[in-house]
Amino acid sequence: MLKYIIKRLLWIIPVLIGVTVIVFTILYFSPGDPAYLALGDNATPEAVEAYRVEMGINGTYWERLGRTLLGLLKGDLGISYRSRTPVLDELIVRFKVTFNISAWSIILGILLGIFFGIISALKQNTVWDSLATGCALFGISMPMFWQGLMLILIFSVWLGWLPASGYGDSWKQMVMPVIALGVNSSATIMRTTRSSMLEVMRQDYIRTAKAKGQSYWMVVLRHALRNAMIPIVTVIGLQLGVLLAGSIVTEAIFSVAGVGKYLVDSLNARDYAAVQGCVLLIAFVSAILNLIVDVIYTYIDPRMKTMYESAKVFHLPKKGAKSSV
Amino acid sequence: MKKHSMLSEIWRRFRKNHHAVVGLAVLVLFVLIAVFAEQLAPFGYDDQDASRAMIAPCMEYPFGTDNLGRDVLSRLIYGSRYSLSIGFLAVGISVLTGGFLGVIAAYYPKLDNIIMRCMDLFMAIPQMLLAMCIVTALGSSLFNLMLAVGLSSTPKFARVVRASVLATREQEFVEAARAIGAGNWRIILHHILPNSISSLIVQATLAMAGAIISASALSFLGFGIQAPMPEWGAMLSAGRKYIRTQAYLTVIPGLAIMVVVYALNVVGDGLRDCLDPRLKK
Amino acid sequence: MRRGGVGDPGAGNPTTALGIMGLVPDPPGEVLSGSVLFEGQDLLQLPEKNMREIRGGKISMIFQDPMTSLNPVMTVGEQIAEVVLLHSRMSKQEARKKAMEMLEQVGIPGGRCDDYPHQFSGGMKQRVMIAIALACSPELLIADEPTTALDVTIQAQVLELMRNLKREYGTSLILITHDLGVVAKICDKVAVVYAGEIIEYGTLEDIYTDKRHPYTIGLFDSLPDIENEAAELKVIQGMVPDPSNLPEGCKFHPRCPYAQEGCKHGRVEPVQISETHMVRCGRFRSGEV
Amino acid sequence: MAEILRVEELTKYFATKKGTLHAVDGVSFSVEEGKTLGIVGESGCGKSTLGRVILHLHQRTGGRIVFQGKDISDVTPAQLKELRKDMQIIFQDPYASLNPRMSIGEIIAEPLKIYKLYPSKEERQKKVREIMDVVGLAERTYSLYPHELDGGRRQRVGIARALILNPRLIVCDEPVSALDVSIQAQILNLMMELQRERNLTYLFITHNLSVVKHISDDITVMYLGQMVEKAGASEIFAHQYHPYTKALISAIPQPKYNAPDQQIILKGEITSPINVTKSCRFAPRCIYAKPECFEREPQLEEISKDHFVKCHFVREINGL
Repeated sequence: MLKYIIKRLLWIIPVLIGVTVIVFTILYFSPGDPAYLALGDNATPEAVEAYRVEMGINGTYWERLGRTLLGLLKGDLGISYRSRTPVLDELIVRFKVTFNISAWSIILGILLGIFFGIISALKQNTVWDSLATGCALFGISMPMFWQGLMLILIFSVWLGWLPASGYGDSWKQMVMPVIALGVNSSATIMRTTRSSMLEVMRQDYIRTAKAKGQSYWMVVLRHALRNAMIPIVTVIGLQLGVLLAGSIVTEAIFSVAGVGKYLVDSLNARDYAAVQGCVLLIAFVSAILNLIVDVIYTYIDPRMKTMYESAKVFHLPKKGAKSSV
Repeated sequence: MKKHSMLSEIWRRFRKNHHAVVGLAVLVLFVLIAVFAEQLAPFGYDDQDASRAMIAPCMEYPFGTDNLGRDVLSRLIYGSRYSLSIGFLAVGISVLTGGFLGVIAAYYPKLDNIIMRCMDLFMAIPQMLLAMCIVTALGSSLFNLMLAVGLSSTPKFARVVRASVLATREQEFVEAARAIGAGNWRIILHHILPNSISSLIVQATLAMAGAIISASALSFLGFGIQAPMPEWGAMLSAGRKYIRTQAYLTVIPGLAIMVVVYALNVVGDGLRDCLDPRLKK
Repeated sequence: MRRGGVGDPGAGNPTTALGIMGLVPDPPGEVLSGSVLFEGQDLLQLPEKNMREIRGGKISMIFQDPMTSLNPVMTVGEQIAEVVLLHSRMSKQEARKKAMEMLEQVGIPGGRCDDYPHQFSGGMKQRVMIAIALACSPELLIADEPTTALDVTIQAQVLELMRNLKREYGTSLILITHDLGVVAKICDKVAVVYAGEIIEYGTLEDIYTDKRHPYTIGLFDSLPDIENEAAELKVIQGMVPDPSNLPEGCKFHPRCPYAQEGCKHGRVEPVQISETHMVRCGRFRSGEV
Repeated sequence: MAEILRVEELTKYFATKKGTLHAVDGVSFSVEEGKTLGIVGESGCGKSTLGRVILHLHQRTGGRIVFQGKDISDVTPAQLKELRKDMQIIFQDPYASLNPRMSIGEIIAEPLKIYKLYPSKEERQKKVREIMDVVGLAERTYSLYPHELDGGRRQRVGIARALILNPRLIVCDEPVSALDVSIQAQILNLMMELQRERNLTYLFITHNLSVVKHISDDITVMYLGQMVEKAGASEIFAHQYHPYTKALISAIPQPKYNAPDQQIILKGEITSPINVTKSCRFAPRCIYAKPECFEREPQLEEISKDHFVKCHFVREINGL
């Protein structure tokens, strides 16, 4: 198992290099010259060149790519063109904010999603089920940014209960961003929980458990839920990535100084070192989270453990690699 | 006649799901609105008139007017063209690129590893981020927005198609086809695709909902379609400044997005239920 | 007492077993009428709570597909111990010890107690199911096609095991199967079921040497015989009827070579042709045969 | 009578995570035209793989396949396509082996389309209807879809698809094991009738010994990828020499009252032939096993006329 985790951790390195190359290439061919953007259109060629050297954006595509990758290996994400400070320092401050909000959101999402998912599955085809599935459908159909604005409209503009923006002064500022992010995830998690529970409750081993004389709720909790968790955990893992991306929008709406907002501002200012840093950070965090999810998997599903221990690291375990025999 | 009976069977099952039928009707309605926008809209989408700025919804302007005096209803009607075409074409792009890569990966083991590892790399970047970077690189325009949203979900489709083709390929009827001498392309076109297409259709419908949301989110953040184009996300973004006084400017475009996305989701769910081979008896 | 229920799949016998256990999925199914008497008690009238005490304790079940009947995320030890804990006052340690004992009983080393179902082969899984079923020394064991999914040599092992344990534990057995060979090996009495009805019932000897119902006769004749050579197998014409659309009158008349006008209408009552042998066929009522 | 198929030392290995799986390991036999060879064994013995290797649905690892006097071990794709006209297969699962998106008519007509045999649609349809009549499928099923038929009818469709090209050899991979008892007999009768009328050769793969006895002329018993015994059908049921065959035949529950109970209960489980060593593969489960059995692999030996057994101690065990 430890071997598997180490392999997976090592696999993150090529992923990050690959992500860097992709993002670097996309940004390299973007219109707009950061030097002129920073110094104004009238800057002298000498000043521009000096700026470029300072920021490390002089030279050909390959030179710059090489420099970026070397920096990455040393843990250096470059210097922000705007603030002229190391990107990493900027990111660390902001990541704490984003992490905080995302963590609360996913907790909210998991609690709501699993609870209502189970209720809905066990009370299939009742009013409760229709109500819960209906709400979940609305949840996944609402654009996150609109949902955020509606929260502002209701809770700050009309009711005046919560502040519409900012972060860090009061817990009240966290409520709406967390709800905006969390409700969306909970809808997805709820739908997965429901279908997974329904599927599991049909299985033969549930019948076996009932035939043992086990009570209904014990059958649900001991036998059904743990099996149903397998796809739910997958979805939660995917939701973590969605959440990080969703923070871009929520942070923009609620003016939270997190990674998402930093990214949007950097993109608008053509501050590519900062953009690259953000993308890398998010990719890195997603990779770590995915690894954690996969490890949790083995605790839920013993079959996975056997598979991980024998499987090659590049095999995606969730897809259930089918042998050709 | 034979294909017909298959479709009618699917339709018969689909029809039983009232939600899905309503969703389909809503979608058809929006498509009609988009097609006949010129005939339906009472005003042009960029008819500015300072004298009638910021009128709250009333008889003459059912959805009110914005800060430049443009009729919100008319803008919504024209805006449906953007949302629907982005949804449709972006998913078209991802289905074609992802589908092609997925089939190739599933059928040619040598390329499988390379293709899927590349897809993994792209999957490591959240879709929204990737789309933002692509739009930045290409510059914001309707087509680039579609391209960005479409390409950013290519890896997802490549995976779906590959998995579905691999699963279908293991089935005995494919072996049966090989035993009667069918070639690779005949097997792909006649046996594998028709049997994996249903999951692809479902995925595509749901992805369309996702694409519309992503595109409007990009516009909302200023990476998508720019003023004065009446894209719903952009309208929302513009109306946001007035949320304290003219809330309808944010509520209404958001509602429009939600209704379309809801309809797509319901139809997608309905399709999945009626195309699910496990339900076939 | 051992009873075998024989019939084509879809003939209704597994549902009967689930009905006894009160495990008929509801919806779509519901037991409409009738009674199940077990030790003088009508199980269908029993409240769910008491029924739970009987399930797994006094009556237990073995299912057809050992691959899917065990919970994949629990160790087999836990799964055996669960039923023990439910129906006795044992502590967790004692239950675990009992689980290991039961594994040894069915021929699996007790040390494999902490393994998960996917680490066992099909035959071994069915042994684990038997261990679960017998852990509380039930009075009645219902086995639904317990060996159908197994290979012949493994089937022989499992049947042998069931026969020995049954003797040891003094358990009655209801065996549901389509395999007339398995019935002959293990049962004392046989009920042949067609389209939800028992159409012939008697001792093993009655059914195997003196079969009377045309369906029973057809069933035996359609089997390829290992000892005698026959150019062509006899067949029962037609198909197994759709349970939601059963024919009127005798359920078998559309496929019966002896069907007459009278078979097409009305209910066919069972006829006792000897002390132990019952047949549900119109020809016996009219005294034709 | 002419020999139609000969297989020499055929092997098929699969690479798996745990090691090399010897699915088929050195199998040799020959079949005469118009006869049926039954291949019997339990799950994992390689019997299905053997059939598929002969049809080139799996690439063989080693050995030779001779069909109608020609070595077909290595063929070009074009030759293979021609070959498949003469060699067909009927599958076990009539639910999985028919494309659910094609109508019965289309499924049966597909081989004709692939070989462009009847270019006009009318002729093709006529041919399909003819063959449907032969296998006892009603006219009205032509435009139905597989899920609208029951198991027995679907298997008839599978047979029709295999027959339409007029093959000489048909590999029947457990064609009746997924069917109800009363339907089984109908399909077996049909297959035997077709064999008589068209002088077909069957390779009948099954785990069901009573079925195989009924239909076969010769029987081969396989265990973990190897042949352990081979003889005429009635001969093998009268005298089994290999301990595995003995156990296998004795394990069939007889549907008879007071059938003599002389079952041999084997110990242990069926394993899979991964990373095999030079030994008798049956030794771990064999009641007669001696140290030598674990050290040396026995050879197939002719014990009496046309009766082959792969066992070191066959004479001692059987008192020959």
